[in-house]
Amino acid sequence: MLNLVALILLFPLIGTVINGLAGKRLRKETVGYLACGAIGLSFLVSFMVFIGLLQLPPDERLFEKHLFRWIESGSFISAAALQVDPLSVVMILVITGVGFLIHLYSIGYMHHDKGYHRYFCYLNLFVFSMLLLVLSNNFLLMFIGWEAVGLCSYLLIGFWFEKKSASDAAKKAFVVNRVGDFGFALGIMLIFLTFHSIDFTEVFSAVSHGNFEKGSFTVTMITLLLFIGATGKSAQIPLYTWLPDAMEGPTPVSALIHAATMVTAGVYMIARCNALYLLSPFTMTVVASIGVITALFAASVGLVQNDIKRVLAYSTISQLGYMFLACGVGAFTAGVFHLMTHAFFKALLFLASGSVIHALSGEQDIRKMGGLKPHIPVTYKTFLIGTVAIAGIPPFAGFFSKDEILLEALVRGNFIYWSLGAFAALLTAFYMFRLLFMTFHGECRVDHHAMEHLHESPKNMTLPLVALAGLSFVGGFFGIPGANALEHFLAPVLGGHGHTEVRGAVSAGHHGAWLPYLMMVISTAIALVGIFLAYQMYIKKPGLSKKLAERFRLIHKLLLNKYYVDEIYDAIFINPTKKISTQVLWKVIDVRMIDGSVNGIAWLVGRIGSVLRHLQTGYIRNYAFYIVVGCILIIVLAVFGR
Amino acid sequence: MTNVSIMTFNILSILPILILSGFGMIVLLVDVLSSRRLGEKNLLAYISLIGIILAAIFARSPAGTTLFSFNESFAIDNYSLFFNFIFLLSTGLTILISHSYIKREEINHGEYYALILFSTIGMMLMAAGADLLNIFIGLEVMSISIYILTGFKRSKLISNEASLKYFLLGAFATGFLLYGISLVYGSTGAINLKQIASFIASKGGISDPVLLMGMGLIIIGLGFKVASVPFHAWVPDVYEGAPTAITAFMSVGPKAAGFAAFLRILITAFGSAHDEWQKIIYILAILTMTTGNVIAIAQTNIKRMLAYSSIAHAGYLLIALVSANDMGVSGTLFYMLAYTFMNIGAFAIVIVLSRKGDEFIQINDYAGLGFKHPLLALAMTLFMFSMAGVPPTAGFVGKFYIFSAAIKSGYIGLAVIGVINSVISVYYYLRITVIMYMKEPTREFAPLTISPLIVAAIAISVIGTLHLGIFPSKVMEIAQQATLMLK
Amino acid sequence: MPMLSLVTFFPVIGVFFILFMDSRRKELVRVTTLLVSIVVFVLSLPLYFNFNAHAYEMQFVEKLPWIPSFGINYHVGVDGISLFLILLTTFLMPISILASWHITKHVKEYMIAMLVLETGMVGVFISLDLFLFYVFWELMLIPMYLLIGIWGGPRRIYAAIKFFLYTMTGSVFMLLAIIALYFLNYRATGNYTFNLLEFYRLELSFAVQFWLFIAFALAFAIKVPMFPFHTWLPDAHVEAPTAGSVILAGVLLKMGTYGFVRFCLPLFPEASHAFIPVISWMAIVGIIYGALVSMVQDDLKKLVAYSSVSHLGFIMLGIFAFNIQGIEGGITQMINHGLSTGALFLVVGMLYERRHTRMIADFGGLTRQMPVFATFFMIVTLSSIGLPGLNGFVGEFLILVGTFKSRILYASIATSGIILAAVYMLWMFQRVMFHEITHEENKKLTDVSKREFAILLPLIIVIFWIGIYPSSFLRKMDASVNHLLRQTGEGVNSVSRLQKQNKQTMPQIDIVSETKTEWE
Amino acid sequence: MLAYLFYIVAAITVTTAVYLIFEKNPVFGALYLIQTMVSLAVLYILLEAQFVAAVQIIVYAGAIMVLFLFVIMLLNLDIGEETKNALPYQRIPAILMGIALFTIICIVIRSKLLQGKQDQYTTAFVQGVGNTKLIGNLLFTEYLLPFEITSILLFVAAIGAIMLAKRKL
Amino acid sequence: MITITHYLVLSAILFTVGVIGVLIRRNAIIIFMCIELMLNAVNLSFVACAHYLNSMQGQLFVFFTMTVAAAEAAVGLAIIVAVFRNKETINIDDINIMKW
Repeated sequence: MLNLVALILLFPLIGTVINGLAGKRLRKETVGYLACGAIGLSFLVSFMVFIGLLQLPPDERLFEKHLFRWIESGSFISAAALQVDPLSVVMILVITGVGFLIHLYSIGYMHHDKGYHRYFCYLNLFVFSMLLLVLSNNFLLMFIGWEAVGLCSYLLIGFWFEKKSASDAAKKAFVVNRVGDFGFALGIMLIFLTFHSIDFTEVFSAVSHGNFEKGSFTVTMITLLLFIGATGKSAQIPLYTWLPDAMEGPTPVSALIHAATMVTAGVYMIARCNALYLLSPFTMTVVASIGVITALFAASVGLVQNDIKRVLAYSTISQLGYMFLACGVGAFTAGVFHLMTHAFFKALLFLASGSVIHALSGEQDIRKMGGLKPHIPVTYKTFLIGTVAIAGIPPFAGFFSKDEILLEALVRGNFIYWSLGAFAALLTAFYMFRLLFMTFHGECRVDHHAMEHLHESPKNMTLPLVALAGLSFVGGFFGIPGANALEHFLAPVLGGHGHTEVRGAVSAGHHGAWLPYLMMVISTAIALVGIFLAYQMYIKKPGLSKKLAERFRLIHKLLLNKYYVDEIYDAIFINPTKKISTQVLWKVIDVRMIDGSVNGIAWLVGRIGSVLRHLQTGYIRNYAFYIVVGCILIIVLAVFGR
Repeated sequence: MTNVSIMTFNILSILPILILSGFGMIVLLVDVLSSRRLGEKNLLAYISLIGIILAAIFARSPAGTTLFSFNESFAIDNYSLFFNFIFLLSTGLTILISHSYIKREEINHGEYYALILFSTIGMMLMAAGADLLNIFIGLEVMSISIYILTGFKRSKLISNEASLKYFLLGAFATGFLLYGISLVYGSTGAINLKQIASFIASKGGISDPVLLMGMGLIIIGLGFKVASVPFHAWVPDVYEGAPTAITAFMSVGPKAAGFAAFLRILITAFGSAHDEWQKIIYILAILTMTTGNVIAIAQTNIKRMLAYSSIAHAGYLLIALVSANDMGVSGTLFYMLAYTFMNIGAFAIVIVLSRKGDEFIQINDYAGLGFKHPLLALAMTLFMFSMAGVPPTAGFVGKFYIFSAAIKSGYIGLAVIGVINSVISVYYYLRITVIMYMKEPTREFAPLTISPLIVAAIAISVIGTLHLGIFPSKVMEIAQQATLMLK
Repeated sequence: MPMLSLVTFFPVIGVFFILFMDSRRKELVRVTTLLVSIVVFVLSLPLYFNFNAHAYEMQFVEKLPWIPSFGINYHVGVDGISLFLILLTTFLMPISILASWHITKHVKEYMIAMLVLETGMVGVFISLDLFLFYVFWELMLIPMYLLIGIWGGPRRIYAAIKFFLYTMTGSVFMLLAIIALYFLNYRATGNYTFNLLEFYRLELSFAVQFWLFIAFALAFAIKVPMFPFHTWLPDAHVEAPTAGSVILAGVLLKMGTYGFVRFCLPLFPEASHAFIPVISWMAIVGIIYGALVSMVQDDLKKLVAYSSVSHLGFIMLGIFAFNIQGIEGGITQMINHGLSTGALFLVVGMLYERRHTRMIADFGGLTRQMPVFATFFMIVTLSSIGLPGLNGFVGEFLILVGTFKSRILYASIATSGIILAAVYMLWMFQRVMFHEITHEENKKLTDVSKREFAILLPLIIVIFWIGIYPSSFLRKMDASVNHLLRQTGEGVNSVSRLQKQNKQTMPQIDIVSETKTEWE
Repeated sequence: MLAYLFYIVAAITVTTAVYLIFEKNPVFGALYLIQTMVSLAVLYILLEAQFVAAVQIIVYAGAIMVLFLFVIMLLNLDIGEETKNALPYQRIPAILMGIALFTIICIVIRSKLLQGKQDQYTTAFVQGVGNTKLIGNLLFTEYLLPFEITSILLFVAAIGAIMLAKRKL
Repeated sequence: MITITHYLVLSAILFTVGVIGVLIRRNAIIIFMCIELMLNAVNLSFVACAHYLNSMQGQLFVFFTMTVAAAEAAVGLAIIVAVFRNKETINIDDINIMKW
């Protein structure tokens, strides 16, 4: 069954090709169902692969499928080969599963769009790329997937290319990702230089053979470079700026790419390279610190945003920060666990918000919403589940995963991580419920024009919502303390570094076995406090937020403008570069200096020519004079020149 | 009378000269006898051509080897034979391109052909002369003929002026040459090149300043003939003023003859004093090519431009002279031959495009030629690229040869200056093609009346330029054999 | 079967046919030329299939005496390095001719120039005799010069002359160096020859290598063009007709990089090693500088032209990494750049044909009108950016790996070029293809015609092919590149010693005493 | 005695030569040149070159200079012919150059001289045969070729003179 | 004792005077005469050398020089006449259409 793994990739590819080449001529239904079917089949095969993997003994759950030799140059070999192990299986299940639901949702959501076939072509391509990313067995192939998802992200963000903001956002996403890729690519090269191979198995086995001492410079460099890549793709500080803008794309795209799957690629990569990362405590500290700071930072921006999708975007950044925090403290399983649950509830939230936007004919500003609860009940309910999940209320998915991260941060990291993380959790609960309240509760601020068209979404849109809501509800149980199904499953990959050991250590004594339970309580309490504050501010005393905003005008403005990071980047990097390129490099160095000197020499020679030609006066006596002068010189040279 | 040496007289060795002079007379006679009746005077051109062909047939060593006759003052060796071939070729081509030109310009006199033939005699004497006297006489025969030919359009002031300039300066330079010869004679007691050489060898090199000065003055005299800076000043004016066909002839024949004598004198007579004269020629070479090229850029008249280009080419040839090795000599021969084809070809096209009284010799008059007369333009392009030294043309192989010679002797600096110059030259040669192909025509091209003779001349030039560029091997071998004889 | 000669000179045979055609029958001339070029391409295919990938020796060798008195032979052959450049040339030629269908002025002359150009280009890549090489090298200048000068844009004359003079300037010094090699070889072996393979065996002192390297490198660096010798390129590209730009970018620029691989490295291994920092820094500056300047261009062709400076910087960097990845990457990237930049010029040309402007500001929102075109354009853009899965990535990544292996710093800086590539290409793409249509004229644009489709499709196929299955290319060059490395590698050990020497005294070439022959 | 003769004749020669270049009237100039040539003929006799001396007077001073005078007369040049002077600034440098040239030549000549091979034609030998006869012998034996070529030269000159100067062809 | 040096110095003086004359005079005929003066100087040098070398070649050379001078004179004067016909002057400073 494992041999079928190539099919997982093949189906979406076929979907892409057919829709890409012939989609224009196909009927809309055909296009949509073709795309969905491709992903559905992919999901089925993924599941079969999963079953196949389960049938193997835990230690042998690694399957490689060699397809063909890709790049071979001297000792540099990168094959097109796939690798199935528990980690990738989890990923492909999430990708194809969530992907399928989102495809389904898109059929309804994008129904009226002119670029229907283009959309599904891109979407299938994205799934293909993402699967390639997680299934590849070496860094370079992974890099293909890595860049290809970036490309799809670019294409999909810029899907409505006629909107300037959309195409700008697309370009920004691609470029910022490229900055990250720069690190990733260098990382791969350094890996090749260090290990003489870029195959996962070979690299990690070299590591596990203990050829490298902990904290060695090379490994630190490798991991840091890879982490730069991860910050790009997973929107961490300082490369997160593209993600909020990416909301210009269609909402299902935001759900699939910019929430559920692609942005988690960085986490996946770090988890994949856990063996390397564990060798470099310094990098781990960096990862954890960036993670927690991002979590807090994004959450704080999320507090004041008014665009429904932007709030979700910042929340995504924040949640990704959690995952990095987990990885950074060594709790890779917790990271992957959160990755999974986050995929469920964030996809849900986005799709639900999409449903809201759909209902309001494209309105995204939450200040123009409110009181929608009765009009779109299914959306509301599912949105509520998602919100609760992300806020961390037991027993929803987000609770377990986030709680575990916070616990690990405290146990394996330090108090600061925990407290920052916890504070971010508080903010998360607050802004998510602010979003919920402002959208669905309170008075209705929708303009009457949109009101007329207000309707609940069709079945094919609500069905995925419900399904995802279900997943958000049950998703947490895969990693519930005690059962630890996920943890055990992932153990061969994330290995002894997983958190069983920690649990063991914990239960063995430092803090006592009560700690996890205490933490659960504290987490829940934090979430509740957040919800309460939101309730107070947006339901009970609707004016309070404005007052607070005026009171802390500076901070509010700072947050509202996202700390002016975009502006700062513009001022520091983009504008000077453009200006220097135009004014100095091109106009001065190129045109004036280099070309100027080239033309100058030509001009000079011509000039000398036109000056010298006047020696040719036309007077015989002058000519004779030249002869005499030449004569004297030659005689002098001949006779005395020795 | 026993003490008078027996002359080594070999009439066969001067057979080409005799043939040419005979045909020169015949032309004159026919001209006189047939003066009014023949009208077109086509016959004269054909007679001259027959003479040239006959001379070419007989221009070979009777014994097949080197032959010195006339008391060792006249050398029939491969060297002089090669040059003879160049002279005859350039003369032949000149007659081909002259035919229609002189008719159009109404200077269609029999003397024209005769003088060309006589000047060829002078050139042959220069190339074959093994003593200074023969070289001097040859030079004068050649020069005086060309003074006259330059002034042949006697009703045109421009032609008179050119002739006067050329004549006065030429005579002036002759003074220096003669003075040089007299000093060389005074300090060696000989005018025969070999005797001079053996005298110098017996002294173990030149130490006598008088001899050095004599050598320097000879360099001046010949430098004038080959248009080396600073003795070049006559060239542009004379080239511009002379009848175009004669300009073509002048830029090739006398220059080749000058180099023939130059090489023979410097290498045969002063070969062991190479170090003494190389530095002079070195400087002359640099000055000549640079001045020629740089000023050529500023020209707008195509004849003047070609004149400066001719100066520049003299500079390249001087490079070969400096290197003074076997390659330098054979390179000179090859280059001269190549230059004959491409330069006469270019002038032929100038002639084709000009009309009476309206010579169209401004470069801008060529605008739009490229697609109006594609074949002519193509030929002109070929000649221009050849002069610029772009493969696969004769000019490239020639330059390659000359720079090889320079590098072989270690004159890398000179070679570098040479190639920089050839880049500069590309600019103005290219400008012709630019104007022909890339500018819109500014004038109407009247339907050209092209005589078959000039077409033949252009065709020969094209074929020669290409053949020497693509299959230079045979000619190179001959040129290489020629060099063995000099020393 | 003299395969190589057939490929090289078949276009000339075609020229003879066309020469005798009535210049008013334009369609006939075009079709004939296209057929000729296709035949040439087909003729060149056996080179690929019959090429023995395991041998580093020259294959399909032909050797005939040409100018025996100079030891010059018509000596041609192919190895894994030149093979693909020949194929690239013959492949791009039919495409370029097809892309020249809109030329209506002097069609016959145009087509003749194209065919002569093809002969020259193929000749450069197959020559194993330095004299022959130089002849082809210069020969190909003439038709290109005419193409730019006659069928070019408004400033065509300036551009054409600049192109010619720039290239000529570099190459004349190479000519001198070739001659010097000839005599040095004679001094060492007593053989008068221009045979490259014999020159390979020559052991030159460092000082000699130093100067000869400079002479060769100057010619090639101008051709590449490396910063700061690049300024002819934007002008030439902007003014050249579309097909001219394609050939120029696709093939002519490769001659510079090819020259480095074929001549500079194996002939002067020690000097090449000593020059690694110089060349590498020039390449790096070129990468960054080209990208930055490209970014702010408002003319599409200029933008692509400057991007070439950047791309070729990568190639140079790879070649001077002196390891198999770097050089194979460099060669692959030569092909890639030929394909993707060639395709970019074609795309720009199609826009120009429709709108008669190349200003980015005159476009915008074209995707709506020309979806198929947009797809092609997008793929080509991405290929140029070096997106994995497309051709550009393979070369670029190998180059970077190679460079990284030898000099981490260089690779690190150069890698930032791939960021910038994304910036300028995507920004351009966005401004041309995205947004609303702001110019009325653009609303009337038509999508690609059948002919244009036929032009672009082969390129796109190859772009994907190399990206997905580069082994079919890399495998053929392995043996040759390994051999090249062996040739240059011998110098590596002594290079540090030599560099030390180099620091103490500026090398003085001593050809004078080394080659001076007295008049005998 | 001969030395005095030399000095006197030399002085005359130089003086007339200098007069030539400063004389306004071309007719007088020609006469000065004739005088110079005649003086030179005297010197030739001092140098035992009787034939050359004779030819100098007959051909040079006689024929050639008469031709000059003839042309001067023909053109009927007035003395003010040289009024236009486009290059007044060249006068002084020209004279300086001439002096420099002379100085250099003198320096050269002062060094060593006449290391050349002595030939057989000693004074005694020449007197034995006779200068003219000897020259005649040589002209028709060793120097036959240039002698014959000279005929072409003169022929060319004749043609040329007619071509260029004849009023109507 | 009159040595060859005396003759050669005299020859040099005459030559130089001729050169100066060419450089400073403007009448074409006078310039031509100055050239003749130079040739005469050379002849003197030839004859003197021949005398002191006991050689005849110098005298022969002078013979040829004179012939050449005669030919040049014929042609040169003809040219001057031709110029005068068209230009009505033989002041060479006026004969200056072609330049640069």
